Amino acid sequence: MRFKSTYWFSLSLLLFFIHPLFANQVLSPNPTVTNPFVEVAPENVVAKDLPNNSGKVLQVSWNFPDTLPIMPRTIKIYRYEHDTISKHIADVTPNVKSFLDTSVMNGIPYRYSVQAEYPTGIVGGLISEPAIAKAEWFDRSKINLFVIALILVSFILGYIFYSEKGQRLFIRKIAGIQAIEEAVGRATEMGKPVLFVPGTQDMDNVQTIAGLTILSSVAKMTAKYETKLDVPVSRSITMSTGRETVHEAYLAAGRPDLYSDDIVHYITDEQFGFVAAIDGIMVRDRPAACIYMGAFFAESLILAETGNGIGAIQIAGTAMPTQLPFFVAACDYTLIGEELFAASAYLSGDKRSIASLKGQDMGKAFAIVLIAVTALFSTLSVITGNEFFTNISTFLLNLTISK
Amino acid sequence: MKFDTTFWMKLSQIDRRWIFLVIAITVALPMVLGIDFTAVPAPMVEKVFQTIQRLPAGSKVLISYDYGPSTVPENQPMADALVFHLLSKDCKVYMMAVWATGERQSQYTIDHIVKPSFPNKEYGVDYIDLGFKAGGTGLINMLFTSVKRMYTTDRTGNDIQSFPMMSDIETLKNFDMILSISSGAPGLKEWIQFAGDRGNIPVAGGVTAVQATELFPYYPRQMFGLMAGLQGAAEYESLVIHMYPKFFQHRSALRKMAPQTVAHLAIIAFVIIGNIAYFMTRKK
Amino acid sequence: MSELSFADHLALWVGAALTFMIFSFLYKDNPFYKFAEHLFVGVSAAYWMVVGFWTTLIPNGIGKVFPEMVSIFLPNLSDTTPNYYFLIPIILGIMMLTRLFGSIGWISRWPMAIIIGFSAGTNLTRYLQSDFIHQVHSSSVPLVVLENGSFAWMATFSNVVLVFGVIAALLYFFFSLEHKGIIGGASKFGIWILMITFGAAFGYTVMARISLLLGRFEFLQKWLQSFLV
Amino acid sequence: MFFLTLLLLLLLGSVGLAFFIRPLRKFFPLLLTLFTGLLLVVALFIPAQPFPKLEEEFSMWFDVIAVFSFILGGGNLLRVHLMKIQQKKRDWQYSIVTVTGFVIVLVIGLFKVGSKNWSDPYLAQGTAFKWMYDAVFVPLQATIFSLLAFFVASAAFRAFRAKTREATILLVAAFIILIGRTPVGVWLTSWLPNPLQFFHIPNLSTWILSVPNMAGQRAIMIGIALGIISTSLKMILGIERSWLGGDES
Repeated sequence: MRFKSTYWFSLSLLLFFIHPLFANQVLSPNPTVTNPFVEVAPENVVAKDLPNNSGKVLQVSWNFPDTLPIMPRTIKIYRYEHDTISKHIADVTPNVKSFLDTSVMNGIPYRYSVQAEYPTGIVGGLISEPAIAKAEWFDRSKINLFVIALILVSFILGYIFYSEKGQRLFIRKIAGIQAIEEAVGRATEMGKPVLFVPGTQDMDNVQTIAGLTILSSVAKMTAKYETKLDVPVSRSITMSTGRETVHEAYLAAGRPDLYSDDIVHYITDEQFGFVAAIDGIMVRDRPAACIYMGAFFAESLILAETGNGIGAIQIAGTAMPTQLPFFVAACDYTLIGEELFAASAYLSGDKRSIASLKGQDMGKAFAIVLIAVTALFSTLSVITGNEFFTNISTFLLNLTISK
Repeated sequence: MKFDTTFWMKLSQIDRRWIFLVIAITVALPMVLGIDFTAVPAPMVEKVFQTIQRLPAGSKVLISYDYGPSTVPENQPMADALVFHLLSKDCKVYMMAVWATGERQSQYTIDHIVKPSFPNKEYGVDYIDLGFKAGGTGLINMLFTSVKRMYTTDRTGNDIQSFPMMSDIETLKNFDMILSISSGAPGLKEWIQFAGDRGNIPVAGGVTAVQATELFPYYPRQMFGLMAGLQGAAEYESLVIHMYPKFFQHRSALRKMAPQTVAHLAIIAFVIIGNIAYFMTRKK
Repeated sequence: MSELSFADHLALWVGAALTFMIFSFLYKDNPFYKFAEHLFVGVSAAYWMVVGFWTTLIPNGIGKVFPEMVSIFLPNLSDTTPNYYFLIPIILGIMMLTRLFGSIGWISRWPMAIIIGFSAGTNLTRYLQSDFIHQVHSSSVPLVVLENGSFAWMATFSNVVLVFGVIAALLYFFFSLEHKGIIGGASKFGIWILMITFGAAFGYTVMARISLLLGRFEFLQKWLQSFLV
Repeated sequence: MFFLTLLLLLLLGSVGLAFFIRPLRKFFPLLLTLFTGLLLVVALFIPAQPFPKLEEEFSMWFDVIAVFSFILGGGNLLRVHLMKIQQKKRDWQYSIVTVTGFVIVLVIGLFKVGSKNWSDPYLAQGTAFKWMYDAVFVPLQATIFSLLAFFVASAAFRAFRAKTREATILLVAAFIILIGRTPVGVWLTSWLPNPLQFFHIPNLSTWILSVPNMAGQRAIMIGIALGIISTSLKMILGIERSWLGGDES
């Protein structure tokens, strides 16, 4: 098992480092020619299709000196369709040396001519070779993204499939997650409700979905202990999904009789209206446990401070980096970023979900190796000034984002 | 000794409503009394000021209004102070907006700063408002190759060719400096990435406090200075006032500095008291 | 202040009253807060419904499929060609409403499935691009910085802290490794980095939050001036 | 047009089929999630139309569906409060406020009360809706937001205590930044000689924000990205399916 994953990890790294072999070659820029004559005409008119796009655009480029004895007023661009009709399509300033024609159709050959208009007259007019705009089916400029996606996905899926074969994976304990069960337990002892807020965002935010999967585990606990659960939400679709989730949890816990649609209730889409209402719920119903799991904005601290004021155990989890400090400061436990997504796997105990955490770890290892190797080579390049190291470090940096 | 411990114990668990009361008073009192504070400029703010101070007369500076009404308290004083400073230095000011809401804000600067303080400056010669164009980051990209293709008219619809100060502007590279006052994306960050870095044009600006941490990494190599939040604005105002006392009447961020600072100091005092109380009670 | 109309005056008074009602919550829960809270819930729920109706349903829903139907609201839309693909979200929206009728509520799973798929698909690629790749890229900095040929110790120190900080904090997030030995030490350093992050971000935001209160006090000042001066 | 008809047929046909075959009521939605999810992932790499537009179009679709579901949310809100009034539950009087506010705003907003033309913007000057927005909505929103000024103080008082080593680090970082934002921070260390300028509090606080803070933020963001990638994958593949709800319906 261990051997296999190392092997696999190295293979992925290798694949990643060689992937530019499959990428596009970088084109070298055209040399500029200066002309001694006074009225200089644009030269080397070239039309070409741009790669990695949906077509419908051609690039026309030409050579033209930057400084001239007499500056032309403007550069005129003409287009020939099917070699017959010529159409004046644009005027550009003389210091521009290329033009993107976005008014072309895919699959039709076009020729272009570029002329310089001087106060004394118009010169130029060479007609380019034909070019055809076409849409492509794979964006080769995104090949590095593609390879990284492939590697990360293979890590996660790989472990999920391993787990199907019955491998047990070690996962360390996370205090905040264990605290959830304790908090529900305490609420039960005190005979007080549990308040669960799945963030303030809609279902198009993955954090809301993660929050709801944690809700599913919490609802199973409250069903088992017969504790009152209250889930106010601020989006209608979240309400619908939340109801399905809680309903399923109560069924799974064998207590469908305790379920009611009123557990998950909509308040308002307005961020601060929602907060005002939850503050009201807190001071009036006095829940013993407040659990905030999902995407939060400025409301995080208002909620956490009010919860603190009523003496509730508070557990928060969010992947909003800006709000984490407030939860960390005001709550008893906080799931930081990635831990929010891990929590649902921990709590559900689902073998495949736990396995996916191991895949995420491989992803982090991949990031660490990448950062370390790149940092190492760019350090060597700085110290030695050696071109070899410089090339390697530029190469490594281009692997993640090519300019 | 026993008395001491119980006192500190009580203090460390003080009802937080006392804290609320202190905050309310510290904010309200300086406002009611009209106390004025000066602000000591941070290095990043000072850098903006000094760089502009060194610009020769006639330098061409682009200032982009990339914010809307919700962040006016933080952003507007920055824009106002910058325009005042630039015009005092006899620079040529080109206003524009990447945000649709920015147009109203540049109009505000013209009405409240430029017209009353610089009656001799002529529109189209010393300053111009190009207004908003859609496109966001794409707009910045386009301007990089050709300004006049995007801006054929100014904000009020006059032909761009009719303004003398536009005659030698072809691309963004013709500007000596780009300033962006922003509260989100696209804003200063995009100006750095798509204009400053590409064309080696000095870029700086001001952002809301919340956005500032995102921009620190660009300083000083890609961005020569930054005003962060209301405080940054106040610091810049104090620098401008120091050099040009007549700007005093236009200060708006500085007015808010007294209550802000006092409340801020109160919070610091709370943190210190909390820790003393914690250590006193822990010893027992 | 005499330019204010009656409606403006009323708005000022209502606004001031509501402001005091909310502030009263800081002392304790009370009928005034309850009133303001309940009013806000009702008003804001309706507000967002109205906004959704005029900004989404009319122009992007019905307006896309039957432009002439909404031409009295949006006159410049009348000559656009209909885009019948927007029938799909309208149908899906109606399917969503089957939840109101218990026995066929399962039909709402179709729109839900599309929403979940959309959310998963777009978030996967978006976070891969902007967070994973970009953050890895910008953390890969040289550990030594030379400026004009000489050793820049400050920038070097910063880069060392940055690279090791990112790596250590990432190690903290490992789920499958016990925090023991070298990993334990590194992840401890990682926690410290995270604590600095949280402390710094908290400290930095304090002032921005005070200015919010300042805004409210300025409003109350305006209200006072409207009848005192 | 052919493609649209096909899509509609598939959509409605699958629902129709599920009427008769119960297991399909879960199978089809899972298939639909798989299809939609994969489509949007693949779209990133395909430059040919309509793929690049897909994400934009889908988010417009999402908004349209969300507007329809407002009826569910608003309906639920009304139901809860009307029941409260009917059953004279605790604080039922305030529910009258909620219901009245909701109905009035909905009516003046949907009927554009106070505007001359149907084509005027819904928030046009002079409309009742605009007045409500300025007089009620904005003050309430801004005041609740401003409560943060108080809460930030009380949270700082409680949380920034040197109880453990981690808490001490949090405290020290926060304290330097806090002080660095005030004139106190400037004069406190302004006597430092040039070689020690790094420890001048404004410089130190900028350094903390741009180096260790940045390192922490980056690690958090990388972790979050992995968490989101993995969760999204589990949703697409149907491993995570609690949103589908119970079996019996």
